[in-house]
Amino acid sequence: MNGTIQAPSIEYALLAPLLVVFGAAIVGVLVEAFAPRYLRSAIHLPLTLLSLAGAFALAVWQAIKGVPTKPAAMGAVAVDGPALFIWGTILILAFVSVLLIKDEEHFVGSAAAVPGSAEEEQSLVERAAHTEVYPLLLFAVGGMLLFPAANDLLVAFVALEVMSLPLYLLCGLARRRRLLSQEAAVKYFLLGAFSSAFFLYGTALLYGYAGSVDLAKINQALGTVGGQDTLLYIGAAMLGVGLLFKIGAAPFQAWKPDVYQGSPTPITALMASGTLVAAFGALLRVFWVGLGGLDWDWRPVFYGVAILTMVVGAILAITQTDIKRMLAYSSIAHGGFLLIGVIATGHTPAENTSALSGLLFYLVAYGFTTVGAFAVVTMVRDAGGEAWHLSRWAGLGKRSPLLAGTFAFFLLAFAGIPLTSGFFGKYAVFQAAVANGATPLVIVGVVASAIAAFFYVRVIVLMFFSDPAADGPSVVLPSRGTAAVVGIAALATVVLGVYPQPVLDLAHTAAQSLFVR
Amino acid sequence: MEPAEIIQHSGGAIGAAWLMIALPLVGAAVLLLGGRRTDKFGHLLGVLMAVASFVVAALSFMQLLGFAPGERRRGIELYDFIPGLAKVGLLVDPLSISFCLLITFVGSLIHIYSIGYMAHDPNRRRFFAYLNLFVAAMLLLVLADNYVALFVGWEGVGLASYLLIGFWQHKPSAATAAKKAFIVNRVGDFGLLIGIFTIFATFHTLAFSDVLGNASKASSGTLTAIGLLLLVGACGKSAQLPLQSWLLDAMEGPTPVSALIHAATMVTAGVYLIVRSGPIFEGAGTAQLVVTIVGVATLLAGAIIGTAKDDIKKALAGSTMSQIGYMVLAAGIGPVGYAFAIAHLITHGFFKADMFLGAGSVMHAMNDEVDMRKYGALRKVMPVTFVTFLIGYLAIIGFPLLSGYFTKDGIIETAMEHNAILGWLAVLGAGITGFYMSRLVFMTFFGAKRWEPTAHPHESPAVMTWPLIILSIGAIGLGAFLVLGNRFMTFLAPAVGAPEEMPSFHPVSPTGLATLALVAIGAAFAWFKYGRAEVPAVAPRASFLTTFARRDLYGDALNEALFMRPGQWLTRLAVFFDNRGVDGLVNGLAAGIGGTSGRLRRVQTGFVRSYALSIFLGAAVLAGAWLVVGNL
Amino acid sequence: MPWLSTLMGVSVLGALGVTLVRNDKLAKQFTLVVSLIVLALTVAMAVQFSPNGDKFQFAETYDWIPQFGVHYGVAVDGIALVLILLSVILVPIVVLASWHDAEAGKRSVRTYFSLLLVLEAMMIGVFAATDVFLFYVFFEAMLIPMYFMIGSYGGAQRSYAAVKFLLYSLFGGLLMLVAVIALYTIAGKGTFMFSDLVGTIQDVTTQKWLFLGFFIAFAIKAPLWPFHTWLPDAAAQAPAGAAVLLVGVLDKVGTYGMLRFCLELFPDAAKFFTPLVITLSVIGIVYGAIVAIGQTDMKRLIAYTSVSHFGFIAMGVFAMTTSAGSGATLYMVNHGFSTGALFLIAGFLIYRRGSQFIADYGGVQKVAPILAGTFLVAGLSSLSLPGLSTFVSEFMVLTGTYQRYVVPAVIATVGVILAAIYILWMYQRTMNGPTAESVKSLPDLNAREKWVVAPLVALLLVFGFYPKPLLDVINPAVKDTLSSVSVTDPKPAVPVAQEGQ
Amino acid sequence: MTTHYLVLSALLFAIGGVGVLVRRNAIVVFMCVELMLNACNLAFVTFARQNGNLDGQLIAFFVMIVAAAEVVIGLAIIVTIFRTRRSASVDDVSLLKY
Repeated sequence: MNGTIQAPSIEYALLAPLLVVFGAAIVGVLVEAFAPRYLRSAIHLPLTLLSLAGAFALAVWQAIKGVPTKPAAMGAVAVDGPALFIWGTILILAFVSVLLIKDEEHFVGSAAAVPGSAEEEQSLVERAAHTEVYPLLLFAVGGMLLFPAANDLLVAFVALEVMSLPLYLLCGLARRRRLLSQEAAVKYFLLGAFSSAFFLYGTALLYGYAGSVDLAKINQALGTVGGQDTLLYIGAAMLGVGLLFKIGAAPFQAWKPDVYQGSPTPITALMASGTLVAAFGALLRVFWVGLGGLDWDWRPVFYGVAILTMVVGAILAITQTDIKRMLAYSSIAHGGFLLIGVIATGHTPAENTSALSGLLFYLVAYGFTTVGAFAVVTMVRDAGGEAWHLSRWAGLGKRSPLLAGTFAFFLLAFAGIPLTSGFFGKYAVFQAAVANGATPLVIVGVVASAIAAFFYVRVIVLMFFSDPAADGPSVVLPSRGTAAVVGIAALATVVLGVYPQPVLDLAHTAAQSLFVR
Repeated sequence: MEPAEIIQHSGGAIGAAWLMIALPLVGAAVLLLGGRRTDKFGHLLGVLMAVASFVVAALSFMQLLGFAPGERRRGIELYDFIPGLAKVGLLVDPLSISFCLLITFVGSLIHIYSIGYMAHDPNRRRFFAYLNLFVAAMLLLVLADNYVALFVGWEGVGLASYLLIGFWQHKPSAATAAKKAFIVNRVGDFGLLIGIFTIFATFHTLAFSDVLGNASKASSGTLTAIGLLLLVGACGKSAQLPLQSWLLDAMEGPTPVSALIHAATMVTAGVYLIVRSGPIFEGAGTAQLVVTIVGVATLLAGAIIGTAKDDIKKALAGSTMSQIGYMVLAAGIGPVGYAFAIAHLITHGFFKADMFLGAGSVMHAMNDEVDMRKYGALRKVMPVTFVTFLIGYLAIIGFPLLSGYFTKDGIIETAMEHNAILGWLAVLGAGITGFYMSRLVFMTFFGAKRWEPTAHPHESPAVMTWPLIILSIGAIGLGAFLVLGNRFMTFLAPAVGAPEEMPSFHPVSPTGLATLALVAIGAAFAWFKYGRAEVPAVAPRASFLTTFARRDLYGDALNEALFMRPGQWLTRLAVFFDNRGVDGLVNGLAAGIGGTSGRLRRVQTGFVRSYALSIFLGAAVLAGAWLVVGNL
Repeated sequence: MPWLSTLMGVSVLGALGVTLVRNDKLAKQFTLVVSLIVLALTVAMAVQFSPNGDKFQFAETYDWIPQFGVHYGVAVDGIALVLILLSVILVPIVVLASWHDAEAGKRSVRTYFSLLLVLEAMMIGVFAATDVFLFYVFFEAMLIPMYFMIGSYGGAQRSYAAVKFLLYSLFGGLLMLVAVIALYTIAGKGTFMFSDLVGTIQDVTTQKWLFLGFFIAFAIKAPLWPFHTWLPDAAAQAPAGAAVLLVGVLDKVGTYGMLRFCLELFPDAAKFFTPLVITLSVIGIVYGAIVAIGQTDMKRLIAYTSVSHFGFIAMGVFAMTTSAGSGATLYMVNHGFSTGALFLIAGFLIYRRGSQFIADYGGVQKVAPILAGTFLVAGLSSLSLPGLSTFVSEFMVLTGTYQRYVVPAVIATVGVILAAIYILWMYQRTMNGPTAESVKSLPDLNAREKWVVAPLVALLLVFGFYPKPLLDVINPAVKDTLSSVSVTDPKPAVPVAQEGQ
Repeated sequence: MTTHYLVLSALLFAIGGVGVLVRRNAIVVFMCVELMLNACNLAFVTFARQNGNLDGQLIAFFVMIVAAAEVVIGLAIIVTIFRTRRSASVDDVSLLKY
């Protein structure tokens, strides 16, 4: 209290990827404000893509230059190996998702217009478009980048909200089936806000326990502060609720199918890939950096959550009749598999590295496949828009074998068949788990995988072994963007399935530096 | 006297003994692969191959005679069949060469006969192919120098038998009979196989020379087990009780087949097996006893069945069973019996083939009618057939100085010395033989015509009668030639051993007289019942005993009740269990998971407040769990 | 020369090539040529194999995923060599046999043949893999082409059958995955190379668990009783050609895996579980045969006979005597030819009449004697008639088993009787008796079909009388395997001095 | 002394939480969430007092800002769906289920 306030030191270079994305988002808002309507789209798309690409380049540059060993921005943001890897992953996935979003068919012309009203008619006539989608998306991506890098709980909370709030809006912007879209937005919003409150309350309790929201300081306090264990445990549990909600782990998974189904498919793709990656990054950081000393306590709890998640995801998925809901449940199940990787983090650096790198690899593999799968979903349409009902997919293999084949390939990757990326993802976390003595969990994992395989296989049966319906959906000629997305995803799934070594190396290197504490 | 050592041999006819097998095999292959193209000359090629095989056999025999008796066991190495288990080679010794001569000689005659018999069959070529296949397999069976190769031949003849019984496979009865023969034989093979496994487990070799030469070193328990298992195999192949049931049905095959396979050669393979494995049986008294009991039981059963059959071939088949029963009985007695067993086997081969072919000739004349009640008075229209058949008949009932008189009575005498009960039962069997064979002859060739209106019997062509004539010559003189002076026993001794003291032949012995008397009574009884009296065209209702005989001693009924019905029931049960039980469990598990899913997804109500509740409760559980775990 | 990689490479390139050909007929011919090239190459390789040389020959090892200790490692010993030969011999035959199969469903012909070649590459890979992980990869990945072949080109119930097949196998495979991971972790060698892993697991309890993980997968794959129910469905619904590869080769991966991995990696556990496995095998032999007798569908019947036969193979593997082991290996090969012939000829028959039900036939022998004759030969090989190669293997298995386990061998021999019943009864019902009205105009085998059947029958006959070439290759490999399990053959009660033993 | 504040905070949080569970009107539900956030704020401030540093008070401001942003988004979404459905009951939005 000497009257002078030290100016905080900010490592701008380290944070450059974040700043680029947020900056572009703000420019986007300005564009919305000042650019004429007909120009907006033309400005937004290159701006968005370039900023994402630029951020990616900066992240790569940072990685090459050397991974910092200290948190940046006065300990608020940790740009370490895993964070950079996750950033890279999120940025690529976001880039790919933007290619999907580019197709304006997905978004409503005027969100304010009541479905079926004259206003809506008019907006269609005017070919109105919510070009705000792009800046919103950039904000969400910025949040996603910040979330796993947040080194204190406050930043994590803010990042969580920055990530989530635009997504709530984006969920409600579907052009078709607007009632469902709006419902998805309401549900996601209410439940998201609800769970954020838990996260925040957990933060408060931990702050009360440790006297700081800085993860490293919390971890230090674990050994030293006595008599307030209840605060600590409940606080950790509340934090867990907030994070597990974002992951969609049972019993916090309920929102996922509804939101995934109702949202515009490109947004679903982004959520299923980017959000999941970010949430896992944050989960790892919070529990591993902040509560690392408490792992004897949280590991058993996560054990139960992981088992429940895998089983619920796998079992509920098999009776789904909607392709997007099915993929949502599949995503829940995969969340469970990924949790195995979290539990597999061990006590020695080597064990940690293998678990962490496995998890990172899994995230990359799963992210690409998911985006690809949802991209395919956008292409299978009938008169009412995308054909979600599985029965409409019957015989697709005969009508457009290439697309159906690619989708089948994605499904096999989800199922974890060898020579697809999904296999190595699963293998990596399973192996880490066995190495750390979590073999029972792995056995549950493989049983769940076997159950899960059923519904992936069922879709293949429908597409290839059933005869097409007479009025079946048609496959639209993909826009260049969508085609590129499917292509990139398929390529990634193949390459990671046949020669995963480079990405594994990368993940390994990233994981080796571990999280900065 | 112990069997002689086996000497490795090469060169000469014996060195080329494999040609015996190869020639008919090639014949079969050419005829089967050549297809319809070989229709024209198929039967000629078949005959040629059989005759060529006989020539090789005869030359080998000559060469063998050139060696001193102690050097008459010649081994020929062929190749390594199953490395580590069995090398294949041939063993040409007095025992096998006797069989070779019988098989190829009778076989050739039957081949020739078949040219005429099958002349009108569109598939005659295929018939000859199968016959050739049979000859090859049978020769392999007897020439093999180890149990594996023997088994290959053993199954080969089974296959040929299957194919030939079912030759007219468009007839369901023929197809069923063929299948039955194969399956019942497989039951026998089951025993034989396990016997072979036991031999291998005991000796780690399957070569006759090693196994039989060392048999005395094995424990008697092992030898008994092996002996009994081999006996099971022999029972299957030789239609001995309790595996006799297939033989009667096997008469569905063309008559030459019945003559060659189901009378002269294949069915005697069991006897060969027992005699060949002599050292094993000699070390196992119990097994020998069982062999003799089986033999006696079968010889009586076969004879009884023969008394009641109206189907000429089935009556002969019963007789075959019975005669093989005699051979088995003799084979069970030991070295004294071996020679008689094989001698009777050879003479039986001639006279029974003679009679079967004669029966075939009759059927050929009578539009393939087999019911003797529709025959009668054929002696005048078919003189050659009648005379040759009569010779065969006299031979089998043991009419003095004909073949059967020497060989069968030899067996009876030996049995009597071995064990009086067995001996008297064998005598009884001979008496019944006298009855049923006479019945057959009287019903067929004597009495009044009971022909179907369409029947126009005539004598068969020369190609069929000449084999009959040749066979009947054998039926007349072969017995005396073999038995008198212990000629055959001496010849066989290097192969199977011989008793210290050669038995001497008594033309007039109490046993012989008793046998003759009983046979005469039987024949006379038959004359009164079937020769002089009118034979009803339809079988009359019969006493319990006759029905018992007509129904093959209820053998089939027994099989049906004991195996077939329970088997069908078991099969149905197993199929049901597999579909509902095993597969039901799998599908049930899947359905269970699906059902769980269907119910569980109802939890996802769609109401945001229920989702919030799950989060709220989840948070509570999480916090609770944490507290519990943390405070542990 | 990297033989094995070349073989797989040619197949894969062929598979790609087929998809590029625009004309269906050309695609078939192309596939046939590719498969024949692979066959020729394999024969060329086999000729250079020296049975008494190194255990694994033609070895190629490259790092694939160093981080996981995974290699691309391929090589063959005698066991693998004969199984690869089996696979590459069957593929051209299946190609020829399936000439019109894919057209029946009006599905893409090129895809079918492309899948066939992909499958061929994987079949070679799975037998050649010397890296446990690589083996697993092929083990699982193989399911996919077969899944599509059954599902897209099969009979009325094809999707049910395909899904059941895939999920059942996948489930087993996943259990094995756990065991594979645990093996790697516990061995702690940082490598998946088979030769480095042999003997690393010393703790018997650990061995038992890992053994179970591997064994259940293999038992499902083989399939052993009671994991067999997917097979009748899959085989009955698959097109005949796919059924041949499924039962003839894919299922052999299970028994091959038992011999190679279960025995060598976990010798103590293998000995511990031997009674269990032998019991399952014997049950399978008798049970499979009995259920086969009760079938009304030809292809299901053949599938159940295979359940019985796989019982023999597994029993031979676990009897752990040279004779039984070699016999089991030989059995795998012979069974491929024998069941292959049965399935294909039954397929020809079904193609003509359009029904799989035995009751719809009768008296075919009269109208199509060659078809009936070859069917009989194939059937006789299934009941192990001496003179056909299956006899040699069955005899060896039983002889070898009897040396150590008398009662199971005796019960298994009952299978010999039952085999006669199911085959001959089926033959009688389809081929014998009065010619059924519906088959009166059935054509006999055409030239193409004869070319399909001829090699199989020839192989059955040649190896029936002269199995030495195969056994000379198999015997040293099996002996080596057994010595690494450290078992020796039981001694005879009566030693007989003789040469050549 | 600060314990009372913490108890109050916990109570408020619980009331907010239960409110979310029992109220049907989307606006009220949302206000309950806000109540929970404010309970957190109270906790933060209390702990700041207890721990003797200012971090907690600072955080409270951040939370308020975030809450304000949340309101903006939330109201927009709720109003949209209200216009469509003429109802603000969260129980009416249940098309997506199972």
